[in-house]
Amino acid sequence: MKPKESMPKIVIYEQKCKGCELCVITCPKKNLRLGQKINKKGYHYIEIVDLEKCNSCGLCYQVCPDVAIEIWKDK
Amino acid sequence: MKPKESMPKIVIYEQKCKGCELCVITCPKKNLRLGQKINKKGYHYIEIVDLEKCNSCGLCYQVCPDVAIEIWKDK
Amino acid sequence: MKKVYCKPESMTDIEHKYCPGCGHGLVHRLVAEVIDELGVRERTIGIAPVGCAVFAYDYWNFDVTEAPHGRPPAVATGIKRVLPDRIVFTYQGDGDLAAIGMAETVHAANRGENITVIFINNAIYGMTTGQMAPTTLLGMKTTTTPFGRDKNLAGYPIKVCELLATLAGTAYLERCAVNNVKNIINTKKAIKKAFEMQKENKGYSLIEVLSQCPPNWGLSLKESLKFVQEDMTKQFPLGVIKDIYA
Amino acid sequence: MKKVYCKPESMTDIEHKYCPGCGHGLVHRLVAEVIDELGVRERTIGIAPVGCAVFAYDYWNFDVTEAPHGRPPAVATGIKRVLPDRIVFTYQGDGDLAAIGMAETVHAANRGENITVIFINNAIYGMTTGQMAPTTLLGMKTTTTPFGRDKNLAGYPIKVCELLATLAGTAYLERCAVNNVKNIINTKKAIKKAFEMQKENKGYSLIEVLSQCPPNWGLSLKESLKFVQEDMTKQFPLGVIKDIYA
Amino acid sequence: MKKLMKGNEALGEGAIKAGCAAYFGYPITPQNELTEYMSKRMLEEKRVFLQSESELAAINMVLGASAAGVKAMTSSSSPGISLKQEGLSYMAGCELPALIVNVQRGGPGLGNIAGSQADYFQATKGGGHGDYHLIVLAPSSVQEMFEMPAQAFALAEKYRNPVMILADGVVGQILEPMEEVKVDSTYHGDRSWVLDGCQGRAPRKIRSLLMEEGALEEHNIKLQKKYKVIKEQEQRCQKQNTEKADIILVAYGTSARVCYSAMLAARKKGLSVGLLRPLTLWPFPVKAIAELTGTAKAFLTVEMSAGQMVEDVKLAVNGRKPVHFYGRAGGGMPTEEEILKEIEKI
Amino acid sequence: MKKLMKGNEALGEGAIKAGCAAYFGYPITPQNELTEYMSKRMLEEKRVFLQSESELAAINMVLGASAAGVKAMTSSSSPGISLKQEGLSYMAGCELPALIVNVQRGGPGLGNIAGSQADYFQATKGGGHGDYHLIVLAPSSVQEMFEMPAQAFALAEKYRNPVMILADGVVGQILEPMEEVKVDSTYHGDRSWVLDGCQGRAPRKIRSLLMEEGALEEHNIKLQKKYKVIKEQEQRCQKQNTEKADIILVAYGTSARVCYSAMLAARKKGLSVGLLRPLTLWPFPVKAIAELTGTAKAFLTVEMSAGQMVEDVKLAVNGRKPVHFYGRAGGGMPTEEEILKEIEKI
Amino acid sequence: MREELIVAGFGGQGVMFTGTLLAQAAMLEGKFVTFFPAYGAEVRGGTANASVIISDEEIGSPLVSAPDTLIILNQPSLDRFHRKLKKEGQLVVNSTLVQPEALKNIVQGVSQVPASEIAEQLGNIRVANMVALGTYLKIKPVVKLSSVNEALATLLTGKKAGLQEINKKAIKAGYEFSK
Amino acid sequence: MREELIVAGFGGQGVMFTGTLLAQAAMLEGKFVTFFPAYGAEVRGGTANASVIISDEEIGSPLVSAPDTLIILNQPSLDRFHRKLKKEGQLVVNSTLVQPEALKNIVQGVSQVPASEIAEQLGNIRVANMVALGTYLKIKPVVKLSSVNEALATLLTGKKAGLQEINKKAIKAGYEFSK
Ligand SMILES: Cc1ncc(C[n+]2csc(CCOP(=O)(O)OP(=O)(O)O)c2C)c(N)n1
Ligand SMILES: Cc1ncc(C[n+]2csc(CCOP(=O)(O)OP(=O)(O)O)c2C)c(N)n1
Ligand code: SF4
Ligand code: SF4
Ligand code: SF4
Ligand code: SF4
Ligand code: SF4
Ligand code: SF4
Ligand SMILES: [Mg+2]
Ligand SMILES: [Mg+2]
Repeated sequence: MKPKESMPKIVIYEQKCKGCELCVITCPKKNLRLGQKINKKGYHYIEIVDLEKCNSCGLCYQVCPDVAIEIWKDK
Repeated sequence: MKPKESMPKIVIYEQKCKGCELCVITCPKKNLRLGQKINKKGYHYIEIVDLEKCNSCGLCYQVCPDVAIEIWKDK
Repeated sequence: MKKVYCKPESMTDIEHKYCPGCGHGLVHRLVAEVIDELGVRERTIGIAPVGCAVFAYDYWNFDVTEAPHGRPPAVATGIKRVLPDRIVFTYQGDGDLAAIGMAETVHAANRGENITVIFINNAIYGMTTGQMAPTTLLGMKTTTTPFGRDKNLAGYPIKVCELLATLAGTAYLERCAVNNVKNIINTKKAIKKAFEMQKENKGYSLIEVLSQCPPNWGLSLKESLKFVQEDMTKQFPLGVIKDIYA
Repeated sequence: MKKVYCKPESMTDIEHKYCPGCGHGLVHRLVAEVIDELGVRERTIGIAPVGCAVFAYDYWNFDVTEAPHGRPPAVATGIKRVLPDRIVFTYQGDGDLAAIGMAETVHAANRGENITVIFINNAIYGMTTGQMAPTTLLGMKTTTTPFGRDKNLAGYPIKVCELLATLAGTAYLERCAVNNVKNIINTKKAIKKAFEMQKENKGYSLIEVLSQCPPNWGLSLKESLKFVQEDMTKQFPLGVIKDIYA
Repeated sequence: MKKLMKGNEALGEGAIKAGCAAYFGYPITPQNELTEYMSKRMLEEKRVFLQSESELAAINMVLGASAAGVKAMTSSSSPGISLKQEGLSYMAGCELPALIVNVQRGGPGLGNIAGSQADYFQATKGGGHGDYHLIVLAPSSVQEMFEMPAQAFALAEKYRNPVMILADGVVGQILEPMEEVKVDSTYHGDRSWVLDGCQGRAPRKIRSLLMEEGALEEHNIKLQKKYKVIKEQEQRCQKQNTEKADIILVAYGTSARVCYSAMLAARKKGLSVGLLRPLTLWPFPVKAIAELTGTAKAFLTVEMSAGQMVEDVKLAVNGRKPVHFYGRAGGGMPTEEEILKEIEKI
Repeated sequence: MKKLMKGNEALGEGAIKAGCAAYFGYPITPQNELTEYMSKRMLEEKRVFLQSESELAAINMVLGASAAGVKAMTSSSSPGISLKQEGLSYMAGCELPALIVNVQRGGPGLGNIAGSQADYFQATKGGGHGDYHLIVLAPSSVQEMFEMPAQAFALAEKYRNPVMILADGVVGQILEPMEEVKVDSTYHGDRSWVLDGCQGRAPRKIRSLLMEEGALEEHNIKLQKKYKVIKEQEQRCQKQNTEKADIILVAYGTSARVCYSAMLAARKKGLSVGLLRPLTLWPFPVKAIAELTGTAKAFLTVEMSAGQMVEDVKLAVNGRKPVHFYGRAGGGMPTEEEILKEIEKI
Repeated sequence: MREELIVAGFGGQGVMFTGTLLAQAAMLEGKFVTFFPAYGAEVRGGTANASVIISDEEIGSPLVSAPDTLIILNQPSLDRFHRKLKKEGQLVVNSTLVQPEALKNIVQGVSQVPASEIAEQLGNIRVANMVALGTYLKIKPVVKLSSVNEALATLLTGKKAGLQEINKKAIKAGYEFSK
Repeated sequence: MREELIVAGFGGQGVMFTGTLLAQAAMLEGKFVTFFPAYGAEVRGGTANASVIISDEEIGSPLVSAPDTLIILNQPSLDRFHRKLKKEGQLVVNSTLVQPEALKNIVQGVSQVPASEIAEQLGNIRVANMVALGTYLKIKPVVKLSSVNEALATLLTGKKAGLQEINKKAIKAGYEFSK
């Protein structure tokens, strides 16, 4: 999943996510939620609500125990 | 060794004494000293200098690591 | 575009076997970030415990050895003494560090071994599925305290940092938590400081991390975070317990 | 005429194998006197260590068991838990209690076992003829620190009472010495208080006794007494370290 | 009435019914259910349960409780049992009765948590130091997990010797129907050595240190005499179809269960196969095996190990007949088919 | 030039000359002189000496130092060696080379401090858990105490396996003239597993936990293959007058010295007696013994124990000739006269 | 009669309970039975599985290496176990959590039941295991439904007694689904 | 030539040094020799003793059970060891610390030397052991006096070098006492 250019971006590694929702609780923009789909491990994984709204603050990354999130930012 | 009646008395168990001189250092009357004779264990053991002078204070008993001293007193 | 937050180089791509929300994964990442930031990945040797973190060698991208249950401090001592210029750290759970490994913990600390100890206090035996740990709170139900931990039968939760603070060999002891962003960021700072101190030959440091174990606490993750915040920190107050350079 | 000071009933007639002036003999007698005075000889069970005092069972006139090196606290726990109305105590050297037995010491203390621990700190391994103990002072020469104890290699002398004071399970901790009459009398008081507390179910107590070991210190007895007075008490200050009932 | 029970829990209940007064243990898979079961049931019974800080502490708590004269036990799995070796040597030296349970897992080192039989040497030859023996019992079903603690305590007390139940992860984890038969809970043997305070008697001491010249040797001679009596009187095994069988399978515990199936399958194929299952691993059923060297043409020892008990089988057979071995180490388990193949090879 | 040296100290000097870079140990009689010697000499040599808090700590420090790629060692005596069993099983599982010295004393339990050979089973069969082996060497003179550490390190590194020198209190305490011959101090074998930081290479891990299905079994198969190679290539023993001798004495260490005298005395009396002294206890010199079953009429195993090695002798002889035993346990030592009497009985 | 089966799924899907229930029911019918969990206690994540053997004769090894039946509750379990199934063996899959393509190459008797879906409809997704069990028992009546219900009463007591009904319903639903 | 001897006395009387010195001297003469201390390290008090064997041939067991010679420095050692002496064996006793009556029943070759007394006269009671050694070497010249002196130079070095002289003197005194 290659993020679009010049926009605050977040990459979610679906197979690593365990749906613990720590990021969901933490996102200051309330911009993450648990999705409907299940990954190979059997977990519902998270998805971003509105990519535009994400400001790349990285708090979701900070709290993710499974390094399932990557944050990109304009240079 | 049966102590004489109605006198402050001290009994020294020669075979138990190791001649460490803790009692010698401690006696407030300076009334104990290391003797010439050697016991079965190979130690010079202590002897009383002057039985009369002993006041049965028991300090020698208190410091003896080998329970080699017994103190008697008038009732 | 540039990656600002991503898997540190000191982590592999292997997926953690931890439960959702488990603090182990978090602390693994923090350690890896610190090692990256200090640029010591290629001279770091980690010691994994016996506990849920036993597979840590799969997750970290540097040399790691196993140690028998409770013996990481001794193994670390063996390594550090023969390779004093390497960065050596142990990563241990509360059972490993404070129960079976108490003697090795106290003595490595007292010798002032120039190592870093990362101590995950989750108040439970995670790996063996939920028995009492030395740090289990009073009244807490575990699979071996079915009626709640009773101080008359099982004693008190041990405050490891406070215990080790009495030893002349310890340089830096801090207690942190990973139940929210603020605490996570703090934990990282503490870990970084500990590794920096080792780099500078400043002696023994231990970072205690209060860490959630939802399945074995019988709580949801949210309840667990709250449990850390409200109950655990009451028994185990956060903060620097000792810093001889402060 | 009446015997006012004599071998207590709790001692046998067997001659000690200790060196002249050794503190072990003194403390043996004090323990015996206390047990006599409390009238508990017939319900006392002692645990002898591995150390110079390993033959303590020969010298005491009540039930005594051996324990593997360092494990008296565990053995005491086993006995006390099944016979809670007996008086159970361990008698341990610094190697036994603070080196190999550190984990058992800390955990019995933390559980608040209702036992009494008599801890002979002579800063040396007496029985094995003079190796470094956890309590050996810095700079002290022993057979395994031929150049003097170096904190960088062998760490610091451990203050056991201070370490255990941090544990919620400990009730009474006092450090004494047997290098002169005054200290001997004080030691007896402390031992008596500890046993009384056990009788009253008041929990864990430990009496640390600084004790001379002339041959392994390479000093005369007189020099040894002075060494206790001047050097040891500096590192290990005498007095009550903790008393939750005070 | 039958009850579905897990091996580990059946052992716990069996120990309780046998009068176990004190349990000390430290968690380790695959025996955790036993520690956990005791943590609840012993308190319900107002007996002593204590989760110790380590296996070292546990065995020495058992030493203390046993010295105080009660039925005491501990349990662990392989690495934890290794840590108990010093304590076991002391207990054997001090002649203290107690029950030690090893629910073996795969080794060496941390290994895995599958069932295994690779601690046979440790259990039977003495993993600790010095000339001593544990009495070693080997259960192969949940029913035996329930019944063996009573046997173990009885033997321990009769001979003043620690007894080990050498189970494995499979028999510890399995659930099977079992019957709560009545078991013996009396204290066997004399108690003239128990430390419980010297009221009305001379003080006693328990020790294994014997420094006087010749004293330790004398003590060892005494111990060896005891071991000889045990060897003569307590060899136990179960024999199935061994009379006149050409091939005798020798296996204990879980591998004996697989051998049982393999034996039935072989006999269906017309092969003359019997099964000898040692119930006591020490004393090893030497007599029963020696007897069979007359009629049997060969022996096949099957173990969940790289080959340990096979040495005892060879010593018992003493070259009179070939002794074969089939085993799988590291938590592997021989299958019926593999054993059948080995039988056919002979 | 010859030098009068104590066995324990000769071993220390031998280890230093063999390149030992780190020593970790805890005091215990009768090996204290070794720890004490190292506390001085290792510092003089600017190498690592550490008095550990316990034997458990010592063996795990050795594990660490060995993982870091240096020649590391520890020493203890019987009870202390029992405490190292878990660590030894881990080291064997992780395939870590190191030298472990056991200067055996009388057991079981605290026993006494006389020389003994009652830890043979523990050393050779595996006192720890799981299917593993230590390589075990048995010195019988001060000269060998000096030379064996180099051999031990070489074997340890070649096979990536812990090696034990199984000495006893007598050979540890004796003073004898010895020669400081030159010994090998190079590091043998590959080092592709050493943990010293992953600079310029992929990270490495050292572990014995193998949870993936079949992984531990595979690892065990690999270990067993290694053990097979060792068994084939490293059996060592010394034979004296064994060709055509009617009676073969089998003994190691100190008891072999007594047997040597007894053999001479017997031969003076016209008895046809030879002596086979195993230098490796594991691998046991099975081949050499098996070969002698052709010419010998009987074997007599002599041990300072209640009979342990005799089992291996029996397994090697496999019933072809009678195997007798004479031993004294608990620190007792067979005398020349006693052995002579046993020889004459045969 | 001899039936060897493996139940497998995610931890939390009630694999162990399914096996135990079956074993309990078999015992109530006086059969020989063994239940053996793959106790992955020291590993988080992955799949849970258990072996059950029901027989009229004494049972040797309790491990099932070539099952007569596989009850599969999720995709990874299918991947892991389907090759072990005996020829002519029976496969019961929770089709809600298994991709249809995964079943393509499996020619043996496959019985698909959308167990999670049905369970959800019944109001508790956690009884998907019982739905699958019901389906299995219809195809292979190794024990009677009444015994299973009786077993439920033994296993679900105290606080859990309230769950008996939903479990029974789920078993019935699975049973009836398979026609 | 083969000589087996035991030296025994209180701890502190230099028993170990005596044995080691003899062993060192024997080695210097190219003989086979073993020295074996009864290392009572873990017991305080009691007596110390050591076995020395000197031989022209390889030595098997280093333990001496029936000594050719006993060098006895105090009473308890005499009580403990005298019965072990070989028939025709040689006994050298420090008569200062042994009661004469104790020697009455010993019919074998007894050589009494007031070793402690002589040592005290020489100015150091601690060299009584050397006096006894001198006496022994006169009776049984198992090694040359010159070798013993050479051995002394090897063993007493550094801070202890100053003690060589008094030791030599003591040996000589003992040697000359025995005429
Ligand atoms: C000698 C030994 N004893 C016991 C065990 C079993 N065991 C494995 S991990 C563990 C405790 C784990 O608890 P903790 O250290 O708190 O780590 P967590 O899993 O909670 O992170 C135990 C007792 C073992 N592997 N080895
Ligand atoms: C497991 C074990 N390790 C080591 C020893 C050897 N050992 C006997 S006593 C002792 C230490 C004695 O020192 P301490 O406990 O201080 O007692 P002290 O003799 O000074 O009174 C040691 C290391 C042993 N017997 N067992
Ligand atoms: S980067 Fe910040 S805003 Fe964007 S999803 Fe993560 S927490 Fe929310
Ligand atoms: S914190 Fe990580 S694992 Fe948890 S839900 Fe968010 S992305 Fe998934
Ligand atoms: S009782 Fe007092 S006065 Fe008498 S000898 Fe003893 S110390 Fe001296
Ligand atoms: S204190 Fe006791 S042992 Fe010491 S000299 Fe006095 S009486 Fe003798
Ligand atoms: S059991 Fe607890 S510690 Fe272990 S992985 Fe799960 S949450 Fe983490
Ligand atoms: S060595 Fe020290 S502790 Fe031991 S008896 Fe002698 S003086 Fe006492
Ligand atoms: Mg934990
Ligand atoms: Mg000490």
